[in-house]
Amino acid sequence: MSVDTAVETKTVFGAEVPQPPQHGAAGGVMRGLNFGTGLIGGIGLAAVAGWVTAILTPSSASNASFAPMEPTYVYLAVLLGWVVGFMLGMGAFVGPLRWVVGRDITHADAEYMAGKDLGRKRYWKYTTDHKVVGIQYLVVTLFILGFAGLLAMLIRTELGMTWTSLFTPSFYNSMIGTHGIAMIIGMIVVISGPLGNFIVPMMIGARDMAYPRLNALSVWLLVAAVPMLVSSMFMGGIQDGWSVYQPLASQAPVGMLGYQMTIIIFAISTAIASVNLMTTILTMRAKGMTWSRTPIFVYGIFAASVMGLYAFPFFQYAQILGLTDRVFSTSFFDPLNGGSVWLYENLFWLLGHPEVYVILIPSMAVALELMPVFLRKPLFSFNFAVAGIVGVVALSGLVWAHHMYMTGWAPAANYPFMLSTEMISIPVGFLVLVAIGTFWRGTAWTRLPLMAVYAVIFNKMIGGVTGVYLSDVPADQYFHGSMFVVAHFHFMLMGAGLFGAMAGIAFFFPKMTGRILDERVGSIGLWTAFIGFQITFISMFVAGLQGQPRRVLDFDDQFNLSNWISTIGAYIIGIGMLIFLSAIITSWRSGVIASSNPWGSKSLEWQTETPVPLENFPVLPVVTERPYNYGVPDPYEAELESIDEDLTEKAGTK
Amino acid sequence: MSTSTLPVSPTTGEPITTIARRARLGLWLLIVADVAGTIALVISYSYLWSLNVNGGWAPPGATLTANQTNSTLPTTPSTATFAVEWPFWAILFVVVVATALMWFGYRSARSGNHAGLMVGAGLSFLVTVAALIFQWIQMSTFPFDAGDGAYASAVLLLCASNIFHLFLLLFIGMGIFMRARKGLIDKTNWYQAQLLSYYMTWVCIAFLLGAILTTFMVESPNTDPAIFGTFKQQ
Amino acid sequence: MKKFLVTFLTVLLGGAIVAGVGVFNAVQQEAPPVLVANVVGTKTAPSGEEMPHAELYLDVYPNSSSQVPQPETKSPINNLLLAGQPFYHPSTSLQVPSNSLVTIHFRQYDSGGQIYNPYFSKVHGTVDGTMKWNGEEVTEIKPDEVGHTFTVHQYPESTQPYFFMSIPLPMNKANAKTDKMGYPVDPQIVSVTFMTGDAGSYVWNCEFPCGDLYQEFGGPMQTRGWMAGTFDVVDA
Amino acid sequence: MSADTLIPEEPEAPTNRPPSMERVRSWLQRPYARKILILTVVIGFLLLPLAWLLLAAMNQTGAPASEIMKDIEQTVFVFTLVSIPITAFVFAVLVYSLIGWRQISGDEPPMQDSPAIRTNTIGVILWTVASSLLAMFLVVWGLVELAQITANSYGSISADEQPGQKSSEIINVTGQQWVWTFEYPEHNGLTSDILYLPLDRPVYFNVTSKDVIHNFWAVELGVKIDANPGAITQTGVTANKLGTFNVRCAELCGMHHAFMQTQIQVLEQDAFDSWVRESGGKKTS
Repeated sequence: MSVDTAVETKTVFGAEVPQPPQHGAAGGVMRGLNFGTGLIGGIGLAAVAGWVTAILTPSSASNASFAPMEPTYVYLAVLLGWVVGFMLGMGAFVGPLRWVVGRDITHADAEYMAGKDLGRKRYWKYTTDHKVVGIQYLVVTLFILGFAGLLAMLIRTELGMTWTSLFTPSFYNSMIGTHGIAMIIGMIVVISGPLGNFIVPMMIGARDMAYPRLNALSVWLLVAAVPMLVSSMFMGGIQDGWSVYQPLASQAPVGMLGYQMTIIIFAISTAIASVNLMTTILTMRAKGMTWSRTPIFVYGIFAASVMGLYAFPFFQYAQILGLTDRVFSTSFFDPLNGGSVWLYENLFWLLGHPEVYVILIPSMAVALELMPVFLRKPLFSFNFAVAGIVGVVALSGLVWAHHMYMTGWAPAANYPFMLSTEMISIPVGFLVLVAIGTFWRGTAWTRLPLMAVYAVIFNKMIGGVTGVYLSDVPADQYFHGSMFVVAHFHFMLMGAGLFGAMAGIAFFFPKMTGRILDERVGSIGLWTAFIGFQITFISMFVAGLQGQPRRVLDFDDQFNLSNWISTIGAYIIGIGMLIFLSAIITSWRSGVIASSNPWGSKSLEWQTETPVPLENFPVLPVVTERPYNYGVPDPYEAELESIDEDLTEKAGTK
Repeated sequence: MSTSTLPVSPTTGEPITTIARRARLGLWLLIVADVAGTIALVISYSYLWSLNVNGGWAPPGATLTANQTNSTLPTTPSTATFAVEWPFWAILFVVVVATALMWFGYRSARSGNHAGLMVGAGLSFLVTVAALIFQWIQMSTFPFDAGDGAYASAVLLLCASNIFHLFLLLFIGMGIFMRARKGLIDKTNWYQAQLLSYYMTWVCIAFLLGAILTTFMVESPNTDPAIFGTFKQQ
Repeated sequence: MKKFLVTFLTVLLGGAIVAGVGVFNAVQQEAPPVLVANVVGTKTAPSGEEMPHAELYLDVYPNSSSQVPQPETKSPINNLLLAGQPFYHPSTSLQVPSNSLVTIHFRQYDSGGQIYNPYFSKVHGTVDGTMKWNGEEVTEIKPDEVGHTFTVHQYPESTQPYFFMSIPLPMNKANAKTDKMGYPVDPQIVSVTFMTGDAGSYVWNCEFPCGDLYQEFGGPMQTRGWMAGTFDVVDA
Repeated sequence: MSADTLIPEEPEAPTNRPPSMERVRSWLQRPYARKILILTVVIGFLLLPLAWLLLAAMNQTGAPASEIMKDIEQTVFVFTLVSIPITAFVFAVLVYSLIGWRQISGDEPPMQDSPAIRTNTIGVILWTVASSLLAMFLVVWGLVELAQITANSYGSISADEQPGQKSSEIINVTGQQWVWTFEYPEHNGLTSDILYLPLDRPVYFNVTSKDVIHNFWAVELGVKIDANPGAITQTGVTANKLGTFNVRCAELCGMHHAFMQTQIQVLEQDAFDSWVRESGGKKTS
């Protein structure tokens, strides 16, 4: 050994561990940093960067099409300054810099950063404990979904009040774009963020995630990304839908930079989170937890991470190219100078379709995970559930161009893409089969989480069947770009995705907060939202069938009725969601204290005490049986076996 | 040496081999994400090359004649020429040298040759700096600007991606060197040097992809694209 | 009961936030005040029928200055981002009477150039298909001398009559005499007369690329109050 | 009431039936199996009107005006019929799970577990085969219809039927923020803001855009194709119904996207010719 000084040691989980030299108090510079310093750093650096750029940019600077460049440069500098300053203020760069200079983190440092003995303050810091990160994710996600939901209400108000128009078309377009992308971001993280971080390590019997500091990085990058999206609303907005097709996006006001920066940062956050979750799942499962003993929820999160990992870079690069088009006058998407609009569409949808499954698969996995608990029987055909998830992941990367049937980019490619798209209904069908089989003859303990699962399966069926129309090129020739598409993907992303997330949050609420989610208020909220959901989107299907294009703020009289009903439904959803939110808030503050295993579940995360201790398991558990070991012997099986025996006997006697 | 126990992580108490295994997996996964991003660039380059929309993939030094363009549009066709291709290969060579040095350093660390590690990591760092400078010189001396059509855009972004990779390598390489100097990388704890070697190998491949694209996919195969905004072919 | 009170308050608060944000934005984004074409008498239609005649005056400025008023808007960000961009004045929310002859008089102070689509350098949808340009009756102008266009097109309602009208506004030449603010002393005077049918709502915008960003069709081109607006035909 | 825990009556003594039939029969004798099957049929019949309701909504402004649109509606109809059984079955299980099998509520986890069905080979095989067959059917149907529609539009027309033949008409469709213009190159470059089509004659559309992406959607004709800047896309249709139809833009194209609409007038050949003459176009054919 090259270190000749006496090495201090510390007892970590019963082992004597040599420690690197401690520099000052544990935590070092991180002691002084929290969300407040992050905000100060972010806003401060943003202001300075914007001010310097404004001084350096000549006011006459303009690009080839006479657009004044000063607002662009200044806004971009402000956004970059915000991200760097915020992460600096949070202390995200402390770890890497300490690594470079060779001052390794000691056990005391690590414990400080995991939030030991910090009380509530740890939620406002760059805390590495996966449970804190999970709660942070939950709160951030609720904010994002609330913001996007607010825009949804405004959009439906505009569409429902056919006799008057509230907003200008530009602002309306900017609302639909921001609503879309905010919902997508929120829905992507709503399960893999809070539940993936909080629950998965406990579910597999680990003490923390594989890379605790990357975990903190991913959540705070998300926190840094979202304000940029909100700020773009005030800079002219994203007037191009959530997909911001080029070259229309090149015509949008400077607010487009907010979108592009948000996606670039969010994609980094997602990649880091995916790597972290995948590594955790692959390497840190408890002793004895073989793949057939791993709960299905872990598979779901793993699958979502796989898809997020390979798909998001395409989206990120599409936005980087769009950003350089805007700022440096490159011409990737400018068809005047050799750019191609189809290039953008391809890059975008290379993300776009896997991303749908990034939202859906965790939600289905949550449903499958909690069904055995409430039906008190094992998951039906575990292998098929796994096969379904694997099949979806395998096909997800091969179907992107079904969003581009009508673009004319390659008419001959419609045939293979139609084939692959319709093939995906087979693995998705496996998941439905598993759900059906688990319901089969189960004694339903009809608590709120299970009821949400019923809603998920119901919506998933409608969304799936309508998806079949859209996957078919001839039918898509009518439905593409119409309200039918909007209704379809809301059934998938909201009906299946968001209700699945509600199921998951309600189910894991006792473990995460130590209190039971109020059954009564929560159910009222859930069912109100569910009914409103059906009203809204079934009448939106009708509008689409009648031929209403999507993303329009004014339409023919013949669509009035369906839009009006749709808007009423949307208000009902809004009320239902607010009721559900109030259930979360009141239960979190003053709900019934939960026992450590209120659902009587057999999986690992419920076997540790609530509130969960810092290291989850004082002694790492050993798994000895398959998951979902519920159930009693089946009386009918005995009957069938006796029939078989009779028959063999008969055959033998003949 | 034989008496010393297996080194363990100071924070979690796990054996360093476990940590190394985990870190390797994480690196491979991060490389997957990086590969996807690089493939996005490759797709962009080859897609624009194959389409030559509106004749905007750089026509080498020539401008379109009046009847070849849509005269109603306020646009000046690109006059860019193609970049010289050998610097791409030269920079690739420099990066390969840096990678080889890093591999040498890492192998030395594994076999307990501390001096070899210092030499490998240090020289690799210096060569990476050289590659960065070369890349910067190449980027700033292209015979075109970012605004000169699709070819110019695609090539410049490939170079920008290279520069981004080189900056990452510099940061990590500096860390490896400093840590090697402090004795934090040695015969029993060499995985971080290994990770950098792996990552540098991938960066070489990324550079290679860029060099292949810019060498073998220059003149667009589509010689009569549609003229923007009209129903005419060029 | 307390938790239901909290629930009720949450819903109320949520509704209030939505309503508040909605009203705030609706006010922020409010369209410019409506400019009504007043009936000034009757006029003979080509069919020989006597119809009510209304008139409207619109100016097109290349940018705002102390000499000409600002575009009507309540959105500060629009004012910031669109400073120095061309706009229609006094308003872009127009209202004309139904089943009458309407004459719009334009004064065009802006320069111009080549239009993308020569279709819009022709006059469409007016009485006789002509317009009066500096006292002269024309049916089209040169595609490379267009300053702006005034193109009214269909609103997506099938219950109202189809209406399409497009008028090119010629540009001011670069060597035109200008005053000290840079505006032409003799702007291009164009007047057109067209016949309106039954009541209906339409939109109009300029089809000459006079904005910024891609294809010069961003910014003012996509902002009501600048180069686009509404066009309502109402029963008198 | 827990009907399922009752063992059904003694099965009849097996006679000459094959063993698998015996198993199926025994399965069918279970009370829940029959009830679910009945429920499936009931729900299926309840859903059946959807097949016509969907078409009714699609035809709200009138019956299809082209062969393509008819094919599309046929596809929608068939797909609805095909998906009803499987949807009905899933819904039946959901409903029966809530009302049929014993259910409990309460704050404590239930004391008694349900039967531990880990898998059911026959069920799984049945489901897999059925869903694969269904998917196969959908794919094959889709491919055939797509080939047919493509044949009816530009794509796979044989050389002697290519545009330029007397029987056909070429129309250049230009999307531009936020107006459609239609050029008739065979008629002296005649241009119009309303799309006039001759009845019962194939029409070929060359579609492009002068700025951003639009989508040319002739609603009642079932034609939809993107208008891409820098590229020409092609499609076609034969209108077989007189009347006024709609063109809507189906791709967000900026502020007045909602207003980028115009009319289609399908005219008799005579009326079409006289329109061409009156508008200054030369009749070349």
